[in-house]
Amino acid sequence: MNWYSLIGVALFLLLAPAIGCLLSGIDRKITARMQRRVGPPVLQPYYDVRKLIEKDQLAVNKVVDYYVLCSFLFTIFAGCIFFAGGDLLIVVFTSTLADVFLVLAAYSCNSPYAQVGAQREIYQLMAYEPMLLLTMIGFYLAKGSYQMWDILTGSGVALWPMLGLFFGFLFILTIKFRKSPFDLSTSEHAHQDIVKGLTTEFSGKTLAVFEVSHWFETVLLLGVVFLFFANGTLWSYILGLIFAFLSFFLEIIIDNSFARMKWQVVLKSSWAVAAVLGLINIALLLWVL
Amino acid sequence: MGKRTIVPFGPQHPALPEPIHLDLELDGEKVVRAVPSLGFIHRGLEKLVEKNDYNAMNYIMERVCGICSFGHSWGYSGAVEGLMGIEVPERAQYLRTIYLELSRMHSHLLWLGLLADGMGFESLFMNCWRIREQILDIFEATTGGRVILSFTKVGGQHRDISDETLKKIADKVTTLRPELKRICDVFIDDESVKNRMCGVGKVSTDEAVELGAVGPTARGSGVNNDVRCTGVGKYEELGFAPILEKDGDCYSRCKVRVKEVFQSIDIICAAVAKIQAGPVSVPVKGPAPEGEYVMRIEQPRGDAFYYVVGNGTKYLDRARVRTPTDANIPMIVKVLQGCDLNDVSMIVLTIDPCVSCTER
Amino acid sequence: MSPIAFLLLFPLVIAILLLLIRSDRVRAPLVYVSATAIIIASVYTVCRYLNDGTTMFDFSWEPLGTLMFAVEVILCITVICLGYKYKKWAAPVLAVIQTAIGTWFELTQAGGLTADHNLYIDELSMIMVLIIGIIGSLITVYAVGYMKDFQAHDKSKDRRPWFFFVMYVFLSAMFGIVLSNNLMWMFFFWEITTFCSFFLIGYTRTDEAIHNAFLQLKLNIIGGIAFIVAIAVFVCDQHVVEMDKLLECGLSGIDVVLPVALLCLAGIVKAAQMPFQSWLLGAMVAPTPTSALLHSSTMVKAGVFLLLKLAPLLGKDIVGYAVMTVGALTFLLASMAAVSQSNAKRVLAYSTIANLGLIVACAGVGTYEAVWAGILLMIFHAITKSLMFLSVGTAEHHIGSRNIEDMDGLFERMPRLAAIMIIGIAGMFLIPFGMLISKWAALTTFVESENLVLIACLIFGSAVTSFYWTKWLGKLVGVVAHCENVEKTVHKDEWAVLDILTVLVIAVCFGFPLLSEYIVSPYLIHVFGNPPEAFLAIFGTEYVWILLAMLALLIILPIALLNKSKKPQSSIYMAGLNNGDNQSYTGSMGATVNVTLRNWYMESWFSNDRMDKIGVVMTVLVIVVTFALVLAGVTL
Amino acid sequence: MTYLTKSPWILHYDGSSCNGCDIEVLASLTPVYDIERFGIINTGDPKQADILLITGSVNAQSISVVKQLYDQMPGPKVVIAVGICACTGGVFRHCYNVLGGVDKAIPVDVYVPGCAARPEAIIDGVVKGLAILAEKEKAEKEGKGKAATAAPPAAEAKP
Amino acid sequence: MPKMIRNVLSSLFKKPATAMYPVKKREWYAATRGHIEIDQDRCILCGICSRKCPASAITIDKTARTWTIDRMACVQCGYCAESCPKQCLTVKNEYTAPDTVKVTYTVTVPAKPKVPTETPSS
Ligand code: SF4
Ligand code: SF4
Ligand code: SF4
Ligand code: SF4
Ligand code: SF4
Ligand code: SF4
Repeated sequence: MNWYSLIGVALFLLLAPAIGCLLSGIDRKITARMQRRVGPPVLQPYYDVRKLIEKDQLAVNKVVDYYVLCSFLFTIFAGCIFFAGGDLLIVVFTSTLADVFLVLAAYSCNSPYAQVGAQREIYQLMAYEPMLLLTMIGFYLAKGSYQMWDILTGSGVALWPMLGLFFGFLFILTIKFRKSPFDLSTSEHAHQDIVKGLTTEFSGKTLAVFEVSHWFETVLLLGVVFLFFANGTLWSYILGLIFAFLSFFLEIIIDNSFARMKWQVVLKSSWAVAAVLGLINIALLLWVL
Repeated sequence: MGKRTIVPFGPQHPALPEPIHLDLELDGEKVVRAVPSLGFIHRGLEKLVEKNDYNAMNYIMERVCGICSFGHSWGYSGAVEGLMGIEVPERAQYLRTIYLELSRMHSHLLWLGLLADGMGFESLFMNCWRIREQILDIFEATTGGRVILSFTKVGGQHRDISDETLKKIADKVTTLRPELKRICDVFIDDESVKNRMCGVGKVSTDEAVELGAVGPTARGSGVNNDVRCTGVGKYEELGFAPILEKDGDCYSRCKVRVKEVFQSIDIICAAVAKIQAGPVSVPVKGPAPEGEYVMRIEQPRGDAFYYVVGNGTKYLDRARVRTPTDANIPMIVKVLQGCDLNDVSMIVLTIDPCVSCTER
Repeated sequence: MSPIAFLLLFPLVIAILLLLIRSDRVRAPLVYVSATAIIIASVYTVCRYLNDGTTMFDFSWEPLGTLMFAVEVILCITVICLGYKYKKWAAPVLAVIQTAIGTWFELTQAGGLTADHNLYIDELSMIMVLIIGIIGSLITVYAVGYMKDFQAHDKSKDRRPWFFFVMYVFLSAMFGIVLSNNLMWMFFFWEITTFCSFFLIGYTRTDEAIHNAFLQLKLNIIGGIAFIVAIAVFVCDQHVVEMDKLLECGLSGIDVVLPVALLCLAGIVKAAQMPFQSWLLGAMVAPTPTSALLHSSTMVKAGVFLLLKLAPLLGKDIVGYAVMTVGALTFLLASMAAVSQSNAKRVLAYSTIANLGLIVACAGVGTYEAVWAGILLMIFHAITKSLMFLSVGTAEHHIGSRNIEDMDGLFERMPRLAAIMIIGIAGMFLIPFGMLISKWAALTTFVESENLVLIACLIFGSAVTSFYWTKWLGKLVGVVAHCENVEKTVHKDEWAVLDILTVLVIAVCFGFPLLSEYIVSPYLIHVFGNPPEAFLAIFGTEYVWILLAMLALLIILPIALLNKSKKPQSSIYMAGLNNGDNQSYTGSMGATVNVTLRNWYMESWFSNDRMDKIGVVMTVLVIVVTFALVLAGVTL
Repeated sequence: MTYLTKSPWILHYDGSSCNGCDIEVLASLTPVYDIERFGIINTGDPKQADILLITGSVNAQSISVVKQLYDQMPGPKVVIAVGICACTGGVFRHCYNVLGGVDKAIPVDVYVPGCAARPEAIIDGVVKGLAILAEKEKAEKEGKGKAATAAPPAAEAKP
Repeated sequence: MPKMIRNVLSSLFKKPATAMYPVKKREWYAATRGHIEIDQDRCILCGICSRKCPASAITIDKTARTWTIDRMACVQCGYCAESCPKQCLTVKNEYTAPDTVKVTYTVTVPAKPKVPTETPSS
């Protein structure tokens, strides 16, 4: 616990929902414009969440809320570890835990569509986790530490030695952001063969919590993108911020340019990416660079 | 491991625009069995012939379905005209042909949009429907309705469309061409779209014949059963040749429709060029004679079949429709077996069961 | 000396008593008392020797060698008779070969050979003593109630005395393995465990059970042959027969490399690594306490114990690479195979194989950090897996199935058991729990060791692991209305054992720094010298965070569970057709259709046959190549 | 201040319509009409919807479905009957199989006439529905305290 | 290269196609079928419109001399206008506004002094 950890955590807790919400609003606005529509106001996600909180609570059982809440807390927790400059592997494990809680929430409903959504969610978890871990290992090999703080302030830009991992990470970012072509388990926009998937039975506050934890997660993931550029200088931070935003923009473009893939493709492609881009890059880091 | 996931699919389901229900039996994500169930939109409108004279019945037959609305009124009016031995003026025939093709364009664009939506491709959906709006605009400007046109009546058309307007319509659809092409390229060439459709829901030519498929669904499997070849309307004068694809998968069914959109533009332009001045309707008087008559037209989704029985009064005895979906349902049931859950909406959409007319 | 002798002999005495007792009413208290005694004795033993580091015992008694030899011959003859009875020939033939080699060795080579120290105890064996003593005994307690139900279901002759006899002999033999310094002794106990599991697996005497029992015997005797040949080679060359001397030799020269390679092979067989994994899967036919015993605290643990013991000799050499590759491949492929299983015990079996693979890989890497991770994995695995097995056993007796798909709504039907299982599963792969921490340690050490194959196997394997555990977890948490509670009839002793193990799962998470500090680290420092800086950096500070995560979980959990808020309950979404009971809907033709939900098993991808086949081919290749290289005298 | 009016999510159900009104409902989501401007999302999941847009005259087989979807929506909620069929049954009102109007199955808050109801009318209808939503929210807030945890809010029928 | 990207990116910089209803009022086409209007001065309360209407939207009360249209039942087909012998019905291009109640529209047909009523041929 250093001073910077406390500041990082405080900033994350205060700013992440705001940034996440804004990003999500910008996403919807840009998406609308890409479809030649005017689209909702930028603050729409905020209105949505406020509305959801106002709604009556219609839960299918007593435990759903609890699981969603746990998922929410652990998502934040993962973010806090990250922005406190903590260990990247723990960040990954904690966010896996958060994801598992979400899946349990869906399972606990015992509802057909939620269940299929939950199945697909763990399927996605299986698809993206290797790449996520490889990225973190890459940071260690490139910058000599698993600690976010060391990577942030350490010299040398991680992007170059980790170029393959960077692209691999962008690839799974699509899954993490629940964007087409990989929005298998839920569906944010276009209609889904499994209704709302994972979130079918969530309503009111439960859904609000889910949305907000998605904001936190977005910020956390963009934080990882940022890390690829950081080398301790101010310029690198500015560049990192720009690229984090650009990568978010890229995800929006991808979202609008692809059909939703079948689950087989999701697993095959993300494992292939992890195996090819990820492992080769790790091999280079291990033995060449 | 005897247990299988059994999921109710519909009647309320975001991937289904209309209420149809399927008991889906899944093994993992594989569909083992799909048992359809209908009746959520059955209204029983054929019975309304007892209450409405054959002219009023036309307005009801238009509402067999709002998508193929124009075709239904043509089919029904055509059948009554046949029963009564009325010769419809040439110009009306051309107008009917033009409007049926416009309907086909709007219907196919609607369909392409839904297909895109079904595979989670929201931006493509939006684009299809944006273009479709321009055709609905033509409808509204010329007939007063966007989906229910009330344009055809027994004996011809309610109103004439001036040659100028027709020219404008032809120009309009021609200018849509490049925009359409850009959208349709995505359906034909995009990898992610192909990935969802190629090889999915395959039906061979023989199977399609055996299961009695009609319309683009059958043509996607290489079966030529386009009613437009049988002398209805003015298609023969316009040199119509049906579009066939042989692979029989979702992709070829999609391709058939994509090509038909362009073909419709050609037909409209050719018809506008050929149409002659003249009356658009003949006066219709008196009761419908005893007897029966069958009329077939090619709706956007295939062969629709109109059957009327007259009894010597202004009220018909019977007015029946057999619609394309009726004929295509056996194929859905067959093809769904063994597919993936995420293919269900693809298959259902490309075979395109619209239940509204099926259940009437 | 005395506590050691007590551990070795007391279970044996109890075993004989249990064989003689037929009455339930005597057996139960006897088991409770002796189990408690063994637990106390193991804890006492550890406390007694903890500060002394390695303690050697010069325990020798001439006739003992002969006695052991005689027992081996008797067992061999028994196998021949049984083989004749059931027309199974492979195992008897192998047994004869093994005994022949043993006899030849005993008669010609071992003659003047005496060991300076026959028994010893060091921190590693203390850990094993704790695992065997505590978990093994708890399983025997659990077996009392369980076997009562089992017998009630199974109408055949009551052979429970025999069952408990074998169980206790097993415990004794396990203590023998971990405490013997004399390789010949160790081999003897090694063989006893093989035969004990042979009898336990074949307990029900169904065709399947017999087949699997012989399969187990066949494969493990192959390991046994490797073991005895290893001893023979080593003794012929070095003229010593002690483990500590072997460890001192270092890997130089074929005469040491070959025995070590052979011992590793024996370890791999016992640890059910690919290509020998099939025996462990076959062992599933046995009553659940047997499975729990074989999987968690005994048998397979003997295999990994041997490998961890040999770890200092492994590392960056051919044998080391072979061991880590076999372990890593086993981890990956067994995890994948687990995906396609819906039988809870088979999932557990594959997961056991996978986790042992990880331990084996750690042993193969053979560095301070790797062995640290391996030992912790072993501890966590023993506790968590026994908990899982036993709870599956209880579930099976009350819901009538061991299929995961039938565990729908267990949360309502058997809430207490479901909670226990949830903790057990979470313990297998989620963050604040031990398995994940040691997996994490394994990952960092694999990265340190710059071995890409290991990294790849671990990363993909653990992704798959999350998949199959989560879907099981999902089955458990489903809340289905209108379920009857069926857990009223669970025996008290079953609950007691399950509760203790659950507490242990959680306790070791908190207690693991202590374990590491007082038992594991001293051993490692003693074997490897001081730990590397980087290692301390990772597992020093960050631990605080994990603890916090745990605390958060543990605090929120009860609060939320107690929060019985009266929210309006809504029916679940069934496309508008829910019949109102949340279980059925009005389907086609107006029929009432029950919704059933089933997980994905992805058989077309991860079918266990396919994974087994791939695994066998690859690992056989690795092993064959390794031996070829070792025999050719190649070194790295 | 209620946010309900800023983010009304709709559930569309075709209760035995002729498709005409349904495609107009869908059309109002598309670029030319773009009702997402009002924060509207077409969810397809009753649990997440605030407005039930229902078309068609509701036939015998649909009644239970309509009722169930309505019940599964958390309050405050608004029902908008889109199209003549949904209002009164239209040309189908004399058919043997139809109810003739959604209000015979569940309480309707706004009637959107038109056969087919055009997208402009649907937008107008939704805007009207928003005002009602705000009223209901207010009424519920005032009524809170005594009946906040009462039985499922199924009966919000207006007189 | 995914085919949609160009489209998506170019759309981003194009003007949205949105018509901005209701901020911008919409001009109706002359042909648009919106609602039915009656010229009650010409109506003779013959009831043909009522009988022909496929939706039974028109009711006529001869004693009270009222002509009523149920706006929420009329499907704007125009058949009444077509069949009215006095051509007193017209289809206007504005649609009936959505409402919270089912609106009906009633007119009282002024009595026509001395003119012998033309009985409708049946
Ligand atoms: S085939 Fe046609 S006529 Fe015969 S029963 Fe069926 S619907 Fe009626
Ligand atoms: S096929 Fe039938 S339901 Fe489908 S659009 Fe045509 S008429 Fe309507
Ligand atoms: S008419 Fe057709 S849709 Fe209607 S019930 Fe009969 S078979 Fe089914
Ligand atoms: S109101 Fe008209 S367009 Fe709408 S569903 Fe009814 S008949 Fe069809
Ligand atoms: S327009 Fe059609 S529905 Fe309306 S009143 Fe006239 S006849 Fe009836
Ligand atoms: S048909 Fe014309 S004249 Fe007769 S009642 Fe109707 S509006 Fe009046």
